[in-house]
Amino acid sequence: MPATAPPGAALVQMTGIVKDFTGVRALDGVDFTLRPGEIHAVMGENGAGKSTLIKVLTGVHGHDAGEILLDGEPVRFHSPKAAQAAGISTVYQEVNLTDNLSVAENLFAGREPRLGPFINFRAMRRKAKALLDDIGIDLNVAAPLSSYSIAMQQLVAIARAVDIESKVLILDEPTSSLDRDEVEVLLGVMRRLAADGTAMVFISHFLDQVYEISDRMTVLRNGTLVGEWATADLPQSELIGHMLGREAATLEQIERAASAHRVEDEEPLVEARGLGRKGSIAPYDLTVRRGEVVGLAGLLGSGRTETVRLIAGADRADSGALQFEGRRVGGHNSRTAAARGIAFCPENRKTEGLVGDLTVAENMILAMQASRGWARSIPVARRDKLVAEFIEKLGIRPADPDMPVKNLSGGNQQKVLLARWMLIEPKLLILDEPTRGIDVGAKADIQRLVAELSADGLSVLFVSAELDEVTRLSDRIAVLRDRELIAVLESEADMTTERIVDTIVAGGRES
Amino acid sequence: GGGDDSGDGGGSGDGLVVGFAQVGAESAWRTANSESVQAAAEADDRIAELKFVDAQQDQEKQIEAVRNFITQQVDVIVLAPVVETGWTDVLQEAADAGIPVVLADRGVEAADEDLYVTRLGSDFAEEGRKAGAWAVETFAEDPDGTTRILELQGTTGSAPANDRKAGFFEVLDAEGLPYELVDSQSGNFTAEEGKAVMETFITTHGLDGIDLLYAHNDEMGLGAIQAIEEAGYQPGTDIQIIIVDGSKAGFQAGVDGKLNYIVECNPVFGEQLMDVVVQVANGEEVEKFTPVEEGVFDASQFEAELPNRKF
Amino acid sequence: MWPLIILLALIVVNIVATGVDFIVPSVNEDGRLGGAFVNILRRSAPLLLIALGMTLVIATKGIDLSVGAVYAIGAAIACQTIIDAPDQTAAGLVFSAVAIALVVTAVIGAWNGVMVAYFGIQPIVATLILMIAGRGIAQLVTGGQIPKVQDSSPFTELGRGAFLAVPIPIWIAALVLTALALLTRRTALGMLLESVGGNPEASRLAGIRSKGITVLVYLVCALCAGLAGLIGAANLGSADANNGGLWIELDAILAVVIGGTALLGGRFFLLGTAIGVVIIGTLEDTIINVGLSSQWQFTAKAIVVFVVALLQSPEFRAWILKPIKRRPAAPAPAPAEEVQAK
Amino acid sequence: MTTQTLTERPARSTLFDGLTRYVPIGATVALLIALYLGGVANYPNFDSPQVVAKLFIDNAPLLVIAVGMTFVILSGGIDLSVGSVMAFSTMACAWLTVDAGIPAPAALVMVLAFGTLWGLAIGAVIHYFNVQPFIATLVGLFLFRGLTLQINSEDVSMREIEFWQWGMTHVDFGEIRDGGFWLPYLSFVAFAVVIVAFVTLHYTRFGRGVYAVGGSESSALLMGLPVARTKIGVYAVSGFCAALAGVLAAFATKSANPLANVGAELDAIAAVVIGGTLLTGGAGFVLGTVAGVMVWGMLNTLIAFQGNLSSWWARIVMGILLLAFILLQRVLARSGEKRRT
Ligand SMILES: Nc1ncnc2c1ncn2[C@@H]1O[C@H](COP(=O)(O)OP(=O)(O)OP(=O)(O)O)[C@@H](O)[C@H]1O
Ligand SMILES: Nc1ncnc2c1ncn2[C@@H]1O[C@H](COP(=O)(O)OP(=O)(O)OP(=O)(O)O)[C@@H](O)[C@H]1O
Ligand SMILES: [Mg+2]
Ligand SMILES: [Mg+2]
Repeated sequence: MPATAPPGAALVQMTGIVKDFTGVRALDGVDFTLRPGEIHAVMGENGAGKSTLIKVLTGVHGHDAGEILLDGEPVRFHSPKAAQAAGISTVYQEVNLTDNLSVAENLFAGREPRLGPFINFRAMRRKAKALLDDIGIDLNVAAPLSSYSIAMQQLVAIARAVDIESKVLILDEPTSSLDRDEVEVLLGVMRRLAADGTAMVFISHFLDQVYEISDRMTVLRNGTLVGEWATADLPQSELIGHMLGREAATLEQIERAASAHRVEDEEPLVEARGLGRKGSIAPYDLTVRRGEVVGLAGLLGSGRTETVRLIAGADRADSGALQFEGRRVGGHNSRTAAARGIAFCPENRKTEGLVGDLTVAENMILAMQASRGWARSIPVARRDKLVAEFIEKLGIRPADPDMPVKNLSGGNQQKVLLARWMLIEPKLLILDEPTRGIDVGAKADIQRLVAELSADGLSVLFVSAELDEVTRLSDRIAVLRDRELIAVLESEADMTTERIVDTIVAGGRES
Repeated sequence: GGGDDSGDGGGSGDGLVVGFAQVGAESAWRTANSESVQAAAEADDRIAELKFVDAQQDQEKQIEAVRNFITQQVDVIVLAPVVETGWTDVLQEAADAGIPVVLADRGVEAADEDLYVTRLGSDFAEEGRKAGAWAVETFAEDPDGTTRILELQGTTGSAPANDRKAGFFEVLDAEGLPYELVDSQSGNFTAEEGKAVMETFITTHGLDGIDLLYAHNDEMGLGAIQAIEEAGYQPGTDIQIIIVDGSKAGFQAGVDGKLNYIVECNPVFGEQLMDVVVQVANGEEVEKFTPVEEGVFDASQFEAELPNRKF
Repeated sequence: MWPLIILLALIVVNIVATGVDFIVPSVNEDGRLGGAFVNILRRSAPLLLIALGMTLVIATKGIDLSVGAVYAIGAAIACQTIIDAPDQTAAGLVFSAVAIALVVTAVIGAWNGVMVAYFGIQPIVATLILMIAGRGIAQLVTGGQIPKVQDSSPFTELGRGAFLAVPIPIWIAALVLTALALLTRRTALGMLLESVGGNPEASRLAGIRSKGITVLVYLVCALCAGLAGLIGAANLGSADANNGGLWIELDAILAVVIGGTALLGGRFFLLGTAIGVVIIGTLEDTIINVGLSSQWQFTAKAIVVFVVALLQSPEFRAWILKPIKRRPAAPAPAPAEEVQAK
Repeated sequence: MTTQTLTERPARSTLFDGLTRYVPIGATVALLIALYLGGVANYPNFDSPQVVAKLFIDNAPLLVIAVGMTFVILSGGIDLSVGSVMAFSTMACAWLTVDAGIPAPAALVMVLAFGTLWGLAIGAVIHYFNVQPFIATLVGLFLFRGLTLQINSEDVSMREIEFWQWGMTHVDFGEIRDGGFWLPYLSFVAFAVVIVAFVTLHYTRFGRGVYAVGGSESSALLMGLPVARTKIGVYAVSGFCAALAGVLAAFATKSANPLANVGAELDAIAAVVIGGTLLTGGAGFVLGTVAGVMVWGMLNTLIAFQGNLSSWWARIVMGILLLAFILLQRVLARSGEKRRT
């Protein structure tokens, strides 16, 4: 382990950091101190500047003012490589790996075990296997990374960062698409590293995780520093108050809107019969009624994404049939699905969701425009009104419809994607991990929005790694395991986190 | 197994198999040349088959074509080299394989003389000289003293462009004609660029006071003529024009009085070539250089010659 | 903005070399506008047409190498049709010759588009096929000859004529530019194109007919190339299947990129492309005007392109300005290391 | 639940995972063999081993630039300057040895150094100034064609200089007249380039870095890979290869021609892409490029053996063969590749 500075002295000291992007001041005189051996959470709403702070520290962005000290020495890294060489290892917010290379190569890129000048692939695969075993995932390390889901890729990225021996480990929303079990493992690894003396920066919108693991927290709001507290001294409600700049009372748990109306009476909107796709998901039956919220639960890789993609027309089913509004659907694809009123908000916003170069407004109206055809462009006034309305409703910041969407913070990008699909006023809204990387306030807003929409008769099919969210919002829950739909939980009593976990375990035993 | 050599000469009993590595199809002249050779081979009983490969103006492709002929064991190889140098090895390979080589059109460097049997073609420098001689004669008593000349060169670096330029000015210098080369640019042997360059010449230098336009081929010359007409001048009258090649279109322009002198560069030598090929195949003595019959034509001859033009 | 500055600089160089006549249009006897700059515009019309089509293709992250060959095919078909007819001056004949040429080139474009969109072949390879075969097809049409249309045929008006004193090629190019600009900016087509180019998978999931759009774009590009071929052929009164539009694809791509459209797809700028085309056209004249020999053509082009490319790069400008702006000894971060979340 | 295996493992063979990326190159090779057999069945003397050997004689320079191009394309870039750099290098060889009288080995080293430096320079411009590779290297295309013409606008012979004889020295395998074949030294140089490139791309950090940068440049940067070095490096490799190809061309013809290799960059790109490398970067193999060059040469050989095609039919047939090839390759690759989600 690298030697650490004397206790109490700062390992990383950032003072008065200012970072301007064209038109936006992302950081405005922010101070940040990381002490040896501590786990330090950086908290804030979407767009508060957390990721930017990390990127300034690690040399991705240069800063316009301020000073960075590492071990008391002033530093200014010119590239992440330099930061890495100085002992700062980072997992950035979006999965930043190269998915054309194999898992093992991603884990060891730039530091491959070598024999003379040549890479020793055998040793690399062995070490990769061991490393992944260590954090409890079992992958084919020789397979291209692209064959794994975004969650898997996130785990690989974490494994890579953890394995790089460093005095500072930075994790920017590492858990956004992980299941609770993976999160547990990650937290375990973090504790172990902390015990070994590694200082860590942890960014997450999951408050319970933050409270479970962190020693101190720094709160940012709108690019400015709100303050720094020891975790133990700052109650959750106060933290939220600091983050949002308003009272936390609004954030009470949302009542299940489902109880307000009896969905059983409604006619089915979607009926999948024996729908399946070879090598991806076993044939399944699934019904979604009007106004109903159906959640999909399962472990990573259990086939939730595949299940909804078939209904959304993103993939072609090779068996079974789909009925929509009582009529059999033929020639199902993304375009016809959207025309019928099926909206699909995919899980990977970077590759499947947004068009980075287009503006916020353009990204929002994309689906709506697509369904109207190119010739009938949406009148500017109408478009501006709709866009403004959703920027307001979802709290997208900065509230600038003309900003390229790639310049938005992760959470705000997610909101743009949601807005795109809400805009077309669909009959069925399919959400795959809709709240990834979204801050507490906005998450509550979105959940409320889903509840409201379903009360108005919209059906929702959604996938989330957070079982709490699934149980809270759903009228029924479909449980998947091993690329098979094994159960549909209907009764109030069944819809608890424990029941779901039990079903998954039992489902495996029975089959 | 490569023991099957039955192809040897493609059945030498009923005629020769000839491989013809042509430069490309870059101009009407070249196409006329290819067609002439192909037609002559077709019509000739002594030739069983003509293997024709178009190298698209690329020496590497042409060398490859010659090697392919060697592998196919043709009886005679006809090569119209893209450039003069760089043929030693492949010609040596042909010699080693016992296949005689005849050059058509352009030549190769002198040091390789032993590696081919004969060359049949035009002498570009001579064409330049012919053009120069007419210029000297026509402008011997130019009223304003110096002859002001515009030149439209062929593709920069190509043998015809280099030689036609060199031959022309060689004569002008030798005869002591007082002249000024006002501008000289490449028109890449195409009408399109010839016209564009001429337009720019006109806007830059004007045409008043310019005596002569020397275009390295018809196409450029015809393009230039259009540019001159569009600028409101009379080609052939306001400015004297010499072109090299002598296609139908060129002669037609001459008949219309739009140009003054044509130096012929004759592509239609297929029959002449076949005779040479047969002689070579039979091991007869042939001259090292057989010139293609070519003439020069001035305004008085255009009308009469036009019907004889084959391309 | 930078391309515009370069263009102005080139114009200034020309004015210094040849006087203000360079830019001021003159009026010919027959009432047509002439003069150096008008000539440049007129000559640039075919390149502009092709570059406009290319802009759209590039916006979808594609590329079309076959435009030069399509140019030759368009020219060959029109000229051959006309000279095969008994009366070359008949307006109906010219009209149908043009129509045939345009239909054929449109079909070729659709073919390219289908190869790219439906067969999933990389655009550069898909269009390479026609780049190779296309000139062969054009030569086949003309039988290897260079068909020459009578000067009296109305066909030549397309290239040489004038309407309201302005040369017809300029009209056509301006019209197509306006039409495409309206089509892409007044309808949603432009945005959908940029979306397909920026992220094809996301576009598909958003319900965009990306395949149809791709085919359309290649079709338009080939149509533009065919039209360019017609203008070129009409200007000369002949069609050279082998050399017509040779390497024009490189100039077209160059113009597109000078105009600010990235080859990686996404945002496109039709007007920028137009400026890029005029820069290239002016450059060729500049070389002659400042009295450089033919050998200089390539070198001068290289230098100008290099300067444009550098000036367009914010990183380069920052680097050049750095010593002026800030003097402190502290090493500023190398600008290129900034990651714009791409 | 224990943390034994948190994730579910789909039933999917690991063997298959590893093999999918070899499908395009497998298809290329299979079709290449089919082309060859087609030639043997139709033309006399096509079965002569020299037909295959010839692919590596005439295409040795193309192979070398295509290998350099493979590096660049894998990294997500493109290098349009190779044809001109190659012609310039040949001309420089002639100029240095014939006109300036510099000893040929020294000239050779200078030319190779020049190619590498040019690559470094343009790579730096591309990386640090974020200039699009297409444009930056297009500058090279124009610049070196211009400079070549300025050195000499005519072709120059180097035959008088002993050194340039080396490249075409034969190595005979068996008796040529009955079933043997020969290869010149320069083919072996090309083979050596392929081997070095293969090892570099697959077994060194630089090589893997090329794939990583091609996969996602911003990710590679965030992973702390030496992106600058890699990006500049690939252009240096390509520049070196182009200069080397120029030297090989000097060996092959002992002459320099200012108009040589016009369009060679497109041939190289075509060969690389036919060999299964994606133009978008990150996926492909240098051995695929070898296959691509062989396909290119084989198509030309077939047309030459056919021998009765006029200029235009030759082009059209070339286009049709290429089309058939690419479509078949695509069909084979598609049926081999499992659609991922
Ligand atoms: N490259 C960029 N160009 C312009 N603006 C940017 C850029 N990157 C970030 N920003 C802006 O900087 C601000 C801070 O973004 P940052 O990514 O740091 O937020 P964050 O706190 O990480 O949010 P989240 O929780 O959503 O990830 C945002 O307003 C964002 O729009
Ligand atoms: N353990 C694993 N081994 C191999 N491949 C896996 C594994 N886990 C996931 N995958 C791959 O990841 C891809 C995504 O799986 P899928 O999207 O069905 O998971 P999911 O249930 O939606 O989970 P999530 O979206 O939360 O990751 C699948 O194509 C599958 O091949
Ligand atoms: Mg963030
Ligand atoms: Mg999923």
